[in-house]
Amino acid sequence: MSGLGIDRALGFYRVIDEEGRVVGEEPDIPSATLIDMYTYMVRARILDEWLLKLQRMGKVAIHAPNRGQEAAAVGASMALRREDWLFPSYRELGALLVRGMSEEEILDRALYNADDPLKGSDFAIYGHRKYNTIPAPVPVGNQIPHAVGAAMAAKIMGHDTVVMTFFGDGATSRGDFHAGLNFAGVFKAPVVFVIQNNMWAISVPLSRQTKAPTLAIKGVAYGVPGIRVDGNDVVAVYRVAVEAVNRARSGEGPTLIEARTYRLGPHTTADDPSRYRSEEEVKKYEKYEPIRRFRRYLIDRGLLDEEKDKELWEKWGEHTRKAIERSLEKPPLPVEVILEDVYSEPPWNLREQLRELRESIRVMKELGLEVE
Amino acid sequence: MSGLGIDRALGFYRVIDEEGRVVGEEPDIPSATLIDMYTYMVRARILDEWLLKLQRMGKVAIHAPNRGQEAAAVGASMALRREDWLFPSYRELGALLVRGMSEEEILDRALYNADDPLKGSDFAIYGHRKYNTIPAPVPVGNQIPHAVGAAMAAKIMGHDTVVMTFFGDGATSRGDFHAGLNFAGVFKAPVVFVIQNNMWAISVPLSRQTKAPTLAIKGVAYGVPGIRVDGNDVVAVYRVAVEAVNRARSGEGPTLIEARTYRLGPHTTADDPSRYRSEEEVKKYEKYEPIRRFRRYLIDRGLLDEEKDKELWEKWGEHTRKAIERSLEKPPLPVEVILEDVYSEPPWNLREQLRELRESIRVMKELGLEVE
Amino acid sequence: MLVMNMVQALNTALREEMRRDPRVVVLGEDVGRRGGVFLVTEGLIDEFGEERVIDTPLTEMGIVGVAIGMAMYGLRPVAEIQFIDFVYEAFDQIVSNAAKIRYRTGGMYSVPLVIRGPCCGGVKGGMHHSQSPEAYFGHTAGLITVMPSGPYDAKGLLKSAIRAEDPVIFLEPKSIYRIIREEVPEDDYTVPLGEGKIVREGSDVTLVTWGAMVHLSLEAAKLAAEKHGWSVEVIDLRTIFPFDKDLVIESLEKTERLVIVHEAPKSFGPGAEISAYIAENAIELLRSPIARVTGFDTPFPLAHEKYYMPNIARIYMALRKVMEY
Amino acid sequence: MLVMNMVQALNTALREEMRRDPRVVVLGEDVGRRGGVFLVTEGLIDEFGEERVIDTPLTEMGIVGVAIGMAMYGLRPVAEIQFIDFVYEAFDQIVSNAAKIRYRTGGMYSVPLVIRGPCCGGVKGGMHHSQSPEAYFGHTAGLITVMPSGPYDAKGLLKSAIRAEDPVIFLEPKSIYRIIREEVPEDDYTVPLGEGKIVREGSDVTLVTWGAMVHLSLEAAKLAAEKHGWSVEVIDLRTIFPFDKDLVIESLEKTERLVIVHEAPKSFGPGAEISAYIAENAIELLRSPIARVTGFDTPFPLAHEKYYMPNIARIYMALRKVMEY
Ligand SMILES: Cc1ncc(C[n+]2csc(CCOP(=O)(O)OP(=O)(O)O)c2C)c(N)n1
Ligand SMILES: Cc1ncc(C[n+]2csc(CCOP(=O)(O)OP(=O)(O)O)c2C)c(N)n1
Ligand SMILES: [Mg+2]
Ligand SMILES: [Mg+2]
Repeated sequence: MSGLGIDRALGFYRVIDEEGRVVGEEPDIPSATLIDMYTYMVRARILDEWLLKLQRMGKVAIHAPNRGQEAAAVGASMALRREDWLFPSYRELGALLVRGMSEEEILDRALYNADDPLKGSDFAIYGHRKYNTIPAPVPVGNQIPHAVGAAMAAKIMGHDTVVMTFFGDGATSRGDFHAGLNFAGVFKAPVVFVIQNNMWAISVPLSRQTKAPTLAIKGVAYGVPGIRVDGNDVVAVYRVAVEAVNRARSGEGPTLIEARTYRLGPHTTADDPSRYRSEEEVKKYEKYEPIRRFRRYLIDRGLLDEEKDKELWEKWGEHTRKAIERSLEKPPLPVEVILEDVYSEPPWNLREQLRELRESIRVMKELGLEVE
Repeated sequence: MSGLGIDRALGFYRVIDEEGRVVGEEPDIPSATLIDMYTYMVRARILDEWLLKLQRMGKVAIHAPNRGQEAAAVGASMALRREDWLFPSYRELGALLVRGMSEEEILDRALYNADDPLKGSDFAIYGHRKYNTIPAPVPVGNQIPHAVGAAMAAKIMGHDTVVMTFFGDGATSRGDFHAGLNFAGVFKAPVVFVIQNNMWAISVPLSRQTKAPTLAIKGVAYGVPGIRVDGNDVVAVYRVAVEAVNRARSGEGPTLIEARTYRLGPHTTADDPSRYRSEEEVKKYEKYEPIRRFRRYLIDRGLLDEEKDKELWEKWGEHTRKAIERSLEKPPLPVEVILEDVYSEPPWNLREQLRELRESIRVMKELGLEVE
Repeated sequence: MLVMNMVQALNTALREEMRRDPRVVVLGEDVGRRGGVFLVTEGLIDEFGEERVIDTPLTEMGIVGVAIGMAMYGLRPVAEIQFIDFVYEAFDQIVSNAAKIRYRTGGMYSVPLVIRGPCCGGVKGGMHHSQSPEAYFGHTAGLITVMPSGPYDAKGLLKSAIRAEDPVIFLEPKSIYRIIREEVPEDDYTVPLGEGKIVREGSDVTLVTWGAMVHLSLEAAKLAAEKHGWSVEVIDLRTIFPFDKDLVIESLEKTERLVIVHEAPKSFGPGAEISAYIAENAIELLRSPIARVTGFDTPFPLAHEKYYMPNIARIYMALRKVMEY
Repeated sequence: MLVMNMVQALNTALREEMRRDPRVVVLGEDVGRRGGVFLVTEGLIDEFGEERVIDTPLTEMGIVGVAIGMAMYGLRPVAEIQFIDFVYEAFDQIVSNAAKIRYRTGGMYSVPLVIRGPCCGGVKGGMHHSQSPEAYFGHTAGLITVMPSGPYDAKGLLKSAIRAEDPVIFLEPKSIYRIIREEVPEDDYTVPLGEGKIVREGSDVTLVTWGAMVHLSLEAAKLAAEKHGWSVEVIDLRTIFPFDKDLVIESLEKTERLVIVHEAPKSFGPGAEISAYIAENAIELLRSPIARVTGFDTPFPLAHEKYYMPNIARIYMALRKVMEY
């Protein structure tokens, strides 16, 4: 039975409990790494709150709050090397920071100003080639087979790249999940799947998403080992991810990690969670909130104190405010970007349409019509 | 662990072994039912061989041989009531007969003559509304969510209909399988999934289809109990199917049955299996062939003797030959059927195109062009 | 009569049909407690319960595939695709099954299914919350494709769609979900599928459009009238396929000029068929080229969507082109 | 020069490209030992091994989705869809990803992927082994869609497709896989994407077509010449999108009449775009309606496919319509 890895898929691995106490053995992770983890989580939280504000100010089209899920994103992605590839979803600001994106780069994207590397193509997605971090497709789960394909390609090309991808509990229902996991199993692809099981897919609770006892157990259907972990315990997530990344790198194939967490905020800034879940439920989960508990652990271990913590928040608060100022000052993207990057070279139809676009701008002025 | 039903999903339930000996307890199935099972299998075999011949004669577009898989189709479908619904795949002649289709009805379809109830729409698919047996979509697996939807509908409408669907090992890789099983689990649909695991999807062996240890274990991913059974043992399949149908009818939800069998013939009349599998492998599996072993069991139990068996084959051989004669004599479908049944009423475009079709037939004659 | 917006009209249509016919069920992501992300199904779960208002797992393929089975069995499912941009996972089920089951079974089974969802741009939705995929469906024999431009039609067309014996793709331009308010009768009425409507009479040029573009086209027509005295007849097609070719031809008999406006990308887009139909069957009526004003041949951008979508300047350019030819 | 059929030409193209560029890999159902059900990939596994000739699980969504990831990472995958009728499970991956990744990532990532497979009718394949889905792809910005009509073009176009920086849908008319044999150079040559070809010169009417319909159209042209002395110019479009509009317009300058022939259903079909493009940009050249000869607006039937598909009689009717207008 253990060949199927069912115990770990049904289990709930944790290192630090919600009071910040170590459960089992003390983590043998360098202090600097622990502080890094904490810092990334703090930065993610600050940025997340700012994106919410910017959305309310009408500067950002939409934002999917990360609150409560910082540990899963940071813990898992810290297991990667720089050369590794990450296919995130839309709720992993922490992972973007871990990969090396700066707040400013993320904000340029969110505000789709002239420095937006994605040139205003879509909302709420982030990434950059220079960080081997691929901007997510908005259709839930689409990136899963891409991650598997990239991992298969790395293997075929003889690279020792590992590929990681994040997605939500809802995504496990999609055909992409089924295809991706199955290919990964059959071809022993060096890929790590991280489910951020935050218990909800907008208003659909996990019990309506699947009758499987856990999500990690779904790996059994593909011959892919599944591990269930407390996704609000950054150290537990990190350890499990390191193990999975090592497995992948050493040719042992894929791993499915279910990081059990909770979305404390609304689904997106367009959502109203009071329609489908109770205040009590949210309150209950507030006590598992990952930053507070990890802070308590760090303070207990003497790696942090109230003073240093306050400085950290202030430092990154200031850093983020400045980034916002700079990003907001940048000019908008030129209109003509909308006709770029469809093909490597624009065919005649896009050249014709570029002329039409230019002419339409002239006519707008001529007619005295409002120009954006 | 038994809550996940893993033992039965990893097991291999059989009642009669390949020598026709009872393994475990004697089946408590009425003799008449056993003889019916055998008769359906014989009829399926005879019809299968005729369809092969008719294909070689150019009368049938294509045929997917059933040889070796008769037990799974007959055993499972015999668990249904007449009012139940069956969504077969393209390799279950035995199930069609069990449902009440006659050889002649199947042949009218295969030859798409004027009596073809499907009016020449597609090849290798069979079924009829009067038998609650739905002609299969050729895209592998497409019928799986239909079966689940029908089962959900029956439940919503307060009917105690059970729905069964057949599909192959290859079909388990499709998105339709994932979606169908997941919905069935979540909504406790009264549906029975029967995988005919014949070890190959054309040239792709099971090991390239999935790394799961069995196909029945895939049920775990959906909270659907999986049962693995010897698909060449008609009694074992029947018993497991009766159990699953009863479960479904009594509101306990879906079951995933993996009937482990082997395709002894080519994938279809267009296939050349020597390209991808050895003669030895086929020979090895010939010894598990379901009809011979069941016959031996029936003879050992005194329910059949050589004489009666010969009569049975002759009777149904003659029956089938007569059906073929009648079917071959029927006129072809009128040409205009190709424009029917697109909508409940033809919209203007189809009325225009009907005029074009008629005119084209006139012009063909005018030009002296060959008319089909 | 009540004044309603389109969301309310659609909600009313669903509610009335569910009351009228117990076979009508609603399924999709977040259609239950959440009432749909645009609230089109708001409150239905309270009246009809979880059995008839079904929150599903997150798979469009599953939603449509299961709904097809429901329809074959005897229900009248209305499947919501949360944003129509996500319908593509269900494309196999739609094209290979919903559209073909009647034909495949020689008419023995049918799929009286409505697939509805918000479509089109104008709300800064980016590439996956703004698409207009009607051409894909128009090209698929066996489907009926519909897009209303206001509350009255929305209610009447959705009722017709639910009662139809064939699968209907029902596209709802989300940018006008709430901004257009109209009187909507409280009683039972339907707007027939396949019938367009003249929403502004004119004699110089026929402008064929649908959905949110109807309103933009009316503005452009007004501008053209004010500026040049051109009389633009605006046709709201309402049903994109099978479209009301007679209405278009009758109008062209008067105007002899044709402009087609839609949000979908131009190439192989829905306007191409309307143009080609005329070029094949009524070219003699034309005295100028057939102009199309459409989304550009790119994914739908987040940035500068007002320039990407047809706008008044671009419609005006097309009118000028056909009038000054 | 060797005389080859189209299967051999495609096989040669794959083999040569795989030798030339180690990034080229082939994946799909039964492409390995089986060599593909039509043997297009025959023998490749022997030369290039299981790592580069990959038999996959049975899911088109998986094949395409994984191939997209491979292409993003740096390979040049050629994904086989066993019959193009089964491509719809992959439609989401094609439309939402293959076609949009370059745009979505501001040009940082591209998807140099070929999706190839047998298409079209004429082999009694019934509704799911006969389809011509080019209009769906033509309408999807970001894709290039190609269909060769013979061995020479097949080899040259497939090589161009593999070398292209953008995703290419490569449709192979299976009815002429083996019946047309041509001299095919053994050396490396390409046929550029986007360029059509005049396969028969003429001065009275331009007939635009592609794939297997090229040969039928040539027969019809011959018949028209014999019977009426009409001189039909036949253009093999080869690339369906972006199509060679200049070639069509140049031809029309001479002939002033246009007939379009394709197997795909008519409404919202690929011919609509060609017609609409001309009606928009060169209507003044025309002296008669633009006629389309196409598959009917139904699923592709098993019975009587010769009547369903364009045939010589129907092409002749269209030529007569435009010539006798
Ligand atoms: C294919 C698809 N269908 C629907 C949506 C709309 N949608 C956006 S997020 C979401 C829920 C996703 O839930 P989950 O995967 O659990 O991720 P979470 O938002 O909880 O992080 C839905 C339905 C979408 N983006 N893509
Ligand atoms: C979606 C789809 N892809 C490909 C095919 C071509 N095809 C027909 S049968 C088959 C193999 C099916 O294998 P399996 O499900 O194991 O059933 P079996 O033929 O072994 O009974 C394939 C690939 C198809 N019919 N549908
Ligand atoms: Mg979630
Ligand atoms: Mg099989």
